[in-house]
Amino acid sequence: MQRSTDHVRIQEEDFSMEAEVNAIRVTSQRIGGIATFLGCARDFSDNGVVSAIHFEQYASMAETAMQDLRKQALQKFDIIEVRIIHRVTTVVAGEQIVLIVVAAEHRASAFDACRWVIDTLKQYVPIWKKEVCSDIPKLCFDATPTPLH
Amino acid sequence: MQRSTDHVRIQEEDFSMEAEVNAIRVTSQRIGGIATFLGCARDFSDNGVVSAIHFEQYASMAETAMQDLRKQALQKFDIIEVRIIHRVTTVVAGEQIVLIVVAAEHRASAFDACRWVIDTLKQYVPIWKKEVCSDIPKLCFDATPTPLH
Amino acid sequence: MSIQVLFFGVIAEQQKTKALTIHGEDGMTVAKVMAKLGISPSKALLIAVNEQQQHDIEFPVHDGDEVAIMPPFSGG
Amino acid sequence: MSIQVLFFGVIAEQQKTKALTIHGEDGMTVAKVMAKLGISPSKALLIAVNEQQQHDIEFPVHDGDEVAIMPPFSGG
Repeated sequence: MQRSTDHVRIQEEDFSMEAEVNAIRVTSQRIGGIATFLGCARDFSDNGVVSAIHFEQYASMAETAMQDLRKQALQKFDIIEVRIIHRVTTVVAGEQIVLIVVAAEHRASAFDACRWVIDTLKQYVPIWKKEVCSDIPKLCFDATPTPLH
Repeated sequence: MQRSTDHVRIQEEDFSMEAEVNAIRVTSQRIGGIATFLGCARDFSDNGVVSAIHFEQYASMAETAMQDLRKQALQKFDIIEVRIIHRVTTVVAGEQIVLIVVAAEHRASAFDACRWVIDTLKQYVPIWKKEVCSDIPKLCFDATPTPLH
Repeated sequence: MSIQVLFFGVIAEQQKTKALTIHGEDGMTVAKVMAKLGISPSKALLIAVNEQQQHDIEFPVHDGDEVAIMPPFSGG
Repeated sequence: MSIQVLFFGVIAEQQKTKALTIHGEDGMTVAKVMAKLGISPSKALLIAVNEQQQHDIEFPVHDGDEVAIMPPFSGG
């Protein structure tokens, strides 16, 4: 069971950026800078107009991968804390998808780590998006269709 | 008179990160990523333990410099919106000082612009901090004392 | 022995299922599991065995293992 | 002519005031304004004339101008 005190969460519900940032901010007065990245659902992609995005996960593996991502970030960068939240549900354009929060004594490390976490999450965590395109009658995939056979 | 709808503000009052981010988020469904930087008051510096930080500004020039900073960022980077808020008051350790919010279609531009804005703000906007150090009986300055005479 | 195979994203749609069980010899490779399912090896496919990503399709699987065949991740 | 001079941060503390008015010839340079105040030019000092930062202390000032003498900025 994931709780709002957990630094790594995959959840259906929306999240409050302020609550997530404050949860980290109050943990240490050594924090000089907090860099965040908030990913939102855009209303377009290479496939055309996007009316919604559905996210699917390989639940057990995704949870482990995100925990590992946090641990790697804490080892790799001179930072104090990292929080990673990813929604797995259907979101409409404008809605929040993913939030990375990195607190550090100095801003350079906070920025470096925040960017590394979101870049690496995309490569490393088994979550997939499927875009629902309103100008195409069928569902369309974000990723290049994978050749089978 | 500055209002919460203004993208550039220097103010005494604290701010709500979520309110500031949402004010930008609702303006465009083209936004795919929002990078933020939140600067907080640390409880230490090179001068020792810091119990509070007082900020002072050259008000008219600071306001113009921050507006100019926003315009430069919008020209220089492929981004949708920038918001810059700096408090000018006395803050205690743990409190919020400055917030940069950058919204873009793609995360790389959002990160680049956010980092550029906070780095440039420190060089470009006439605001000064004075640290109140609790282990030293007198006020101490963050900046190297400027030689006069 | 039996192996649980999981499909995700476009692979699940193409396989028309999210999971199935296959039977074979203990120690058979991931490549052989894929061959049994009629899936050609491809750099565009990601494989995990027991939730650990495996880049070598000659990786052997054993009774009770869980093999996931996945399209490129696209979260975030 | 008269020039309004503003001091900030540690400069204001050293000058024991935040603002004063000085008088002189029209077109006098920022360097001369500083000399009148007993402030030596220094790379650690920033200068603004009418809210525009000026890097050349030979910049001329005119009646009614506002000259700011500032320590390095330290906001953020």
